[in-house]
Amino acid sequence: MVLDGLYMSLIGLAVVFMVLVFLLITINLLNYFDRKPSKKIIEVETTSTLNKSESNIENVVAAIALSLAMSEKTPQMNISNKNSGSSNWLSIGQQRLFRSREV
Amino acid sequence: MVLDGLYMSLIGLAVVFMVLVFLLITINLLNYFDRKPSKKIIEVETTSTLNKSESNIENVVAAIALSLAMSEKTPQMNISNKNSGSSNWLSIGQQRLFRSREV
Amino acid sequence: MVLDGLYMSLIGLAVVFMVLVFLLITINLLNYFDRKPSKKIIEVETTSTLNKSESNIENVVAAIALSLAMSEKTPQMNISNKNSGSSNWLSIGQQRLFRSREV
Amino acid sequence: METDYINLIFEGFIDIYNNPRNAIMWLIAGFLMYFGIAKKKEPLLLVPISFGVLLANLPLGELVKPSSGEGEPMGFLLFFQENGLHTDLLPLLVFLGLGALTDFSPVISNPKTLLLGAAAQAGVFVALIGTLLLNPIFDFGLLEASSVGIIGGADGPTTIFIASRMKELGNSLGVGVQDIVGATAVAAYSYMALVPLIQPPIIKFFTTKKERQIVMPPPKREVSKRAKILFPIICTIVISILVPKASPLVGILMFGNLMRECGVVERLSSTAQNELMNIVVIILGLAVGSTMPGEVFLKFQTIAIFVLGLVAFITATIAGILLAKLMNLVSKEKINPMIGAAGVSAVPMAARVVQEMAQKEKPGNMLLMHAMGPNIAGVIGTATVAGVLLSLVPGLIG
Amino acid sequence: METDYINLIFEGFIDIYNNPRNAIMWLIAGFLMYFGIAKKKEPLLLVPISFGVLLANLPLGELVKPSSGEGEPMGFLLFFQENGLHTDLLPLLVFLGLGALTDFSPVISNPKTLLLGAAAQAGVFVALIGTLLLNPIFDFGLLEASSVGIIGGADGPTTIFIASRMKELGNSLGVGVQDIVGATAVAAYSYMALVPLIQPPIIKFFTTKKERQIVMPPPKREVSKRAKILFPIICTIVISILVPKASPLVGILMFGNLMRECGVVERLSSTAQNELMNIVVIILGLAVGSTMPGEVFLKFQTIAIFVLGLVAFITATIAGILLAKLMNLVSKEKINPMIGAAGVSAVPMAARVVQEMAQKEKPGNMLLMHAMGPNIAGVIGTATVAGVLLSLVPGLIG
Amino acid sequence: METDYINLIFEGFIDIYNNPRNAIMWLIAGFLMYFGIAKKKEPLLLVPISFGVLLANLPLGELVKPSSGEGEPMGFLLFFQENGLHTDLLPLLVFLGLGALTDFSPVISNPKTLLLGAAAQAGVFVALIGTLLLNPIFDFGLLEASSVGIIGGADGPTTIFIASRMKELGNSLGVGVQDIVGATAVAAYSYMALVPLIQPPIIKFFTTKKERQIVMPPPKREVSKRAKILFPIICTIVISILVPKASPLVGILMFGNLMRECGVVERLSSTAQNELMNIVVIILGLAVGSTMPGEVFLKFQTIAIFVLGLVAFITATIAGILLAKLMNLVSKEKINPMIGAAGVSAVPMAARVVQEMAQKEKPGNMLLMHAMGPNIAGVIGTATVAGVLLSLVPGLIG
Ligand code: NA
Ligand code: NA
Ligand code: NA
Repeated sequence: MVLDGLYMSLIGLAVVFMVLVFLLITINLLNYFDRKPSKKIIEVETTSTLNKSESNIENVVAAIALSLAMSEKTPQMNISNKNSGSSNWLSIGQQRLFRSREV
Repeated sequence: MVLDGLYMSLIGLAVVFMVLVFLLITINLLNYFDRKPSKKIIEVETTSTLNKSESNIENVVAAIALSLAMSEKTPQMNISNKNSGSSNWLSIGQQRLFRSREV
Repeated sequence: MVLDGLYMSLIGLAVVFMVLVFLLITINLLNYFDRKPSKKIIEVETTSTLNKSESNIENVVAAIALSLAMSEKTPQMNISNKNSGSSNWLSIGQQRLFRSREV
Repeated sequence: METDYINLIFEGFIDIYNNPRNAIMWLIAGFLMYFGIAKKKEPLLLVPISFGVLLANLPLGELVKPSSGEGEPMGFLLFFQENGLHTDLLPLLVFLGLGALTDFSPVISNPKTLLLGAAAQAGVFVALIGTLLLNPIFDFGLLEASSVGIIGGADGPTTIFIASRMKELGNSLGVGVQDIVGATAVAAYSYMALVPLIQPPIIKFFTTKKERQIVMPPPKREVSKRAKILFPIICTIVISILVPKASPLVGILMFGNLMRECGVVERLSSTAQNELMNIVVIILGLAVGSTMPGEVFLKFQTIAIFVLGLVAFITATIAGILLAKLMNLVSKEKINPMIGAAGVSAVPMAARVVQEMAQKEKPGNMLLMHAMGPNIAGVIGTATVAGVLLSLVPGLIG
Repeated sequence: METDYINLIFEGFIDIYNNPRNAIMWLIAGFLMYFGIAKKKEPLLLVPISFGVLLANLPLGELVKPSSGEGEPMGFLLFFQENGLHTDLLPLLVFLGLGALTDFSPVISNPKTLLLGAAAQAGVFVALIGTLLLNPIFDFGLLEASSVGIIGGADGPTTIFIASRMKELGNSLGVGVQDIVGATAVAAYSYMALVPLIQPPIIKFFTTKKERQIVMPPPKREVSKRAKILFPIICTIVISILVPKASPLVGILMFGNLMRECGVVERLSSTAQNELMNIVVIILGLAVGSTMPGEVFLKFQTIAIFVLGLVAFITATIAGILLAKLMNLVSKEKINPMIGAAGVSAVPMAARVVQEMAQKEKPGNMLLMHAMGPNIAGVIGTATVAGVLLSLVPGLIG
Repeated sequence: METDYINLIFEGFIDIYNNPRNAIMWLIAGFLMYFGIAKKKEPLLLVPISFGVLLANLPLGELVKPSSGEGEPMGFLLFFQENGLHTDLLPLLVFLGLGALTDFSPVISNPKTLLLGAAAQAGVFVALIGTLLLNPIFDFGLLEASSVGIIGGADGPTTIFIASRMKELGNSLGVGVQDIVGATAVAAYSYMALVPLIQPPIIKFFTTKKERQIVMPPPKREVSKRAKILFPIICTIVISILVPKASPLVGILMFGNLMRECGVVERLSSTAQNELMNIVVIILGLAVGSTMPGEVFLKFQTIAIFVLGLVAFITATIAGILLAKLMNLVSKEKINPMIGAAGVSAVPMAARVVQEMAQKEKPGNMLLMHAMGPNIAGVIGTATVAGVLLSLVPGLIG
């Protein structure tokens, strides 16, 4: 049984090193490609700069006005921050907030 | 089987319209009686004085500014109301606060 | 069956009183030893400086006023302490914060 | 086939026609909602319970029906009955949150008040005996009597816990037992909400004006953090040795309290008090409400349960007051006998009632913290009584 | 023995070699992640779903395999499939949160819009019939057709609810049924996210510029708190009488809404909207994603489902618009027919689309609140349709 | 009958008399509480675990006893053992939260540190072999050895996960296996808490002062959001291909991390880190604690487990340091060998220890972020080792 343990230990350590070396290589590749960023996913970064471009629409002020005035006193303000992203269902409650964004 | 589908569709749409027409009638009744409010549940409304100005659509822009300003700073204000109502058990922890209210 | 009930009631009340009398004695012992505090757990007390005034039962009214005022404004102060204690695992995410504390 | 479609449209109406009691239950659900929402009485429990009543009485009872063989799982609310109530999970998780919400220092700083919490348990046993006396009329046995009696404990989760256990016990032993979980729970929460109406006249009747004006000075000494930490541990051990069957209720309550007081697991304590509590209360309320389909609730027995529950509350109040007066006879440090009434539990309502009466009788007499002692002791007392019932009843009906 | 060790190192590669479809699913998972994360489309559901897809397709499928006899419990995700999806728990708990998040006042203040929400259900049935027509090619029966049709309801949890039920129904009756829970859910959420691309051209095609410029004045009267409280109760009762099988969906949705509106259980409502919702969404997303191992998802049928789902969305949009135009023929109070398109649900995306188009056609024309009416009515309509399907299908396939 | 009543009052005392080991466990529970509360060591786990120990050892064991036939459900804590521990649910949900709490950028910006995390796994295997060597004395087999070895991973949930699996494996195969889930978990958490005492002398012994003064410059480049998003996905796939049995642990950990990093599901990530985590930790702690009734825990084997666990921690530390020194021999970019010690995991305690020692040796040498690399890599390494154990052990004992 101790022999089993020795075998296991040998194989186990070998596998762990193999896995982490593979991971090391993959991360290095990842970092390598990350330094010359492709155009593909770059928008992830640009869009996530506080969602600046989110509100692309003229005349938003009036719309927000209407909606906010009606809703802001209700106790669900925190939802406005919690619902990052643009989920339909989960933002159902924000219907009045009408945060203008590129829908 | 396609025939089954046609039957189902016919009946299905009919039932959906029937249900929503019923609901329409009920809501109209509800609204009708709501305009001449009985004394019975009136206190519900009076207790919710905070929400009174909720839909005062004049002066909206100012309202937004105010509310936004407030909401951004204290996004979790609603928690303060968490213990609304007068439950015995759940307010047990507040025993020291002894908020004097109509027991 | 009513006899069963009477028996149960007699025994039941007796047991309840016995239990609570035992508890009374234990608490009195606890309080007795608490008045001459050993050095052992004293550090617990010093760390909880925030709660110091908590049970200063003189001046209760003032205390209530104060605590109410504070509790209404910042009802979630406790969240800031959410990571109290020094758990490895659960504070893993704070690694960058590196709050220098006595490790 | 066309009959199917006609059935489809009318099956709801036919079901109502066949089970008119279900429609009556809608009115009862509506009344409970009104009580909870417009009157703001125990809304956190009564709103979910009342909606659970409504859902359990909708045509065909989709939300409470057992799994059909045809790929339909059991009803949403039945699922929570079976996996939340019958397993004791939900009441015990509420106890966890209550422990984390409760400050036991009034008991620790003035342990004498424990006795007042014990006295109030007389209400449980008076109602228990009363229920047994009504056996010839309502066919109540020891199981039902225990469930009804515990209403006098004025403690919602304990009532639900005991009533569920008694029902299960009867079912498993093949002893006939009525399903009164919902009725006892609603009675308990209703009377807890009505404590400000029920107690003052009783208190006035059993005390003199002079007694009600007795001033109690603030406790001499504050409770140390160490005592607060040791209390839940000691309490768990002492009660569990004397009444082992009480250990789930007491142990979980005290674990919640330890999390609160130990000061190093603030995030666990906060979750137990808030999010976990809220989730459990929503589900528990719906599940309890759903135990009341019309044919179960609309019986003369239910009226008897409500009457007996009121008797239990009244007796508990009286017992607490009388013991307080008795203690005044033997002790030189006088206590205001009104605080005995707070021993019924109904935390913190009963203590507030006492405080307000004290203020009226003698402005400036702060009894709140003194009344919290028996008030919280009543919770411990009722959990102990629950353990006693669980110990004795199986042997007596077996 | 040494073979064992070699096996250990290569079993993953061998499994991929034997099941190359699983590796293709990684790409699909990656695409869904890109759609959810980089494009921010329905991220709250698509991120968990896509990772669930990935986890279900890892070599040996550890997370979705049944309990071996050898002390291994069932896979983590299979556990949630069996105890969360098949029991309906997760979709219904999402409905609870949605009810607490939804403000029904647009419907209450302008109940006529309910009809537009009904019209949009035509999409469900068109897709249902379309699916049946494709039976010879794809072997779709009534069970699959119902699941595909409900995509047109544009309502994620209802789609998951119905697709699960239909699968269970087929399995329990021994009727052959394809496992399309994952495909329909992904189709529903994808098209909901794509509503801003799908609807505008259809709206333009079926309306004249003049119609699109119709101005609708703000509603005359605000909705009282009382009406908001009574609405969920009445809605539950009315729909449950007419379509009892819809009562779980409607009842739980409306209970959530009552908690929101009643104003006395704020802490329960907040937890239902936030923490409970989040927990449920994480688990639901993973569980739904994990129903899509490669051999289940990578079929021609899946393409057909996506095509039919798109047909359903388009037809629903058209039906809403056409009914709005019809109503304009008979009513003197003109409505902007664009708001009919919002009847597909996809709350609140579809209503926003209408608002933006209205702003472009005639700046200052605020249609948002008017569009929210059919938008929310579409949710109620789809829940009703779900009830109808649950009532009729078992009889037809039995 | 009267005997019954006497029994009632004395059954607790009698039970203690018959099972005195239970009362000894109260002292152990008290010691763990003291360690957690007064000493603030790992309180989030040790407070629930210690109270679980107490509850499991109360007279008659109400909270851990199986369902009697008489309407009593199974004990509250046994319920969570069976439905939370044996199903792997609780440890995996903790992993979900940990993933959402962990920032992997130290590993991404300096992937070389992964090797140090691998080296520290030597501790696992040294303890494993050590346990097997003690077989003649303590009757430990391969199952126990795996559970004991994994303590060296310095990772609580992984330890609980593996120990549960090994116990179940033995039970299902009819191989004798000791119940050491509780002992290994307590050992793991205890030593994690004691890392600041255990590691410094070892580090000093195996490094020269000059080595400890090696300055490491801050990483040259910050990690992009894209890399942080891709890392958990890639990591899941790579590890799952190579060690499929590790996929539950790694997959769920990385899903939590994806939620954290993707930036579009903030509300899900927050709930996974906080409320869900807290709920799971409360229940997991109680459940783990309750696996330790006196007759299970109070054995000589338990002492051996604690000794072997300490050996594992020490060996892991040494292995990390030695590999770091070896890397310095072959690489021109020197690393401070102290950061090798952080490879044991015990996140972030071990990294902090290194930082503090570095500050003492050479004020201004900021090693924290460098030490976080091996620290987090150790988590990945231990999860991989867990997968290896799950792959090999069944074949070897079958
Ligand atoms: Na009580
Ligand atoms: Na819809
Ligand atoms: Na490790």
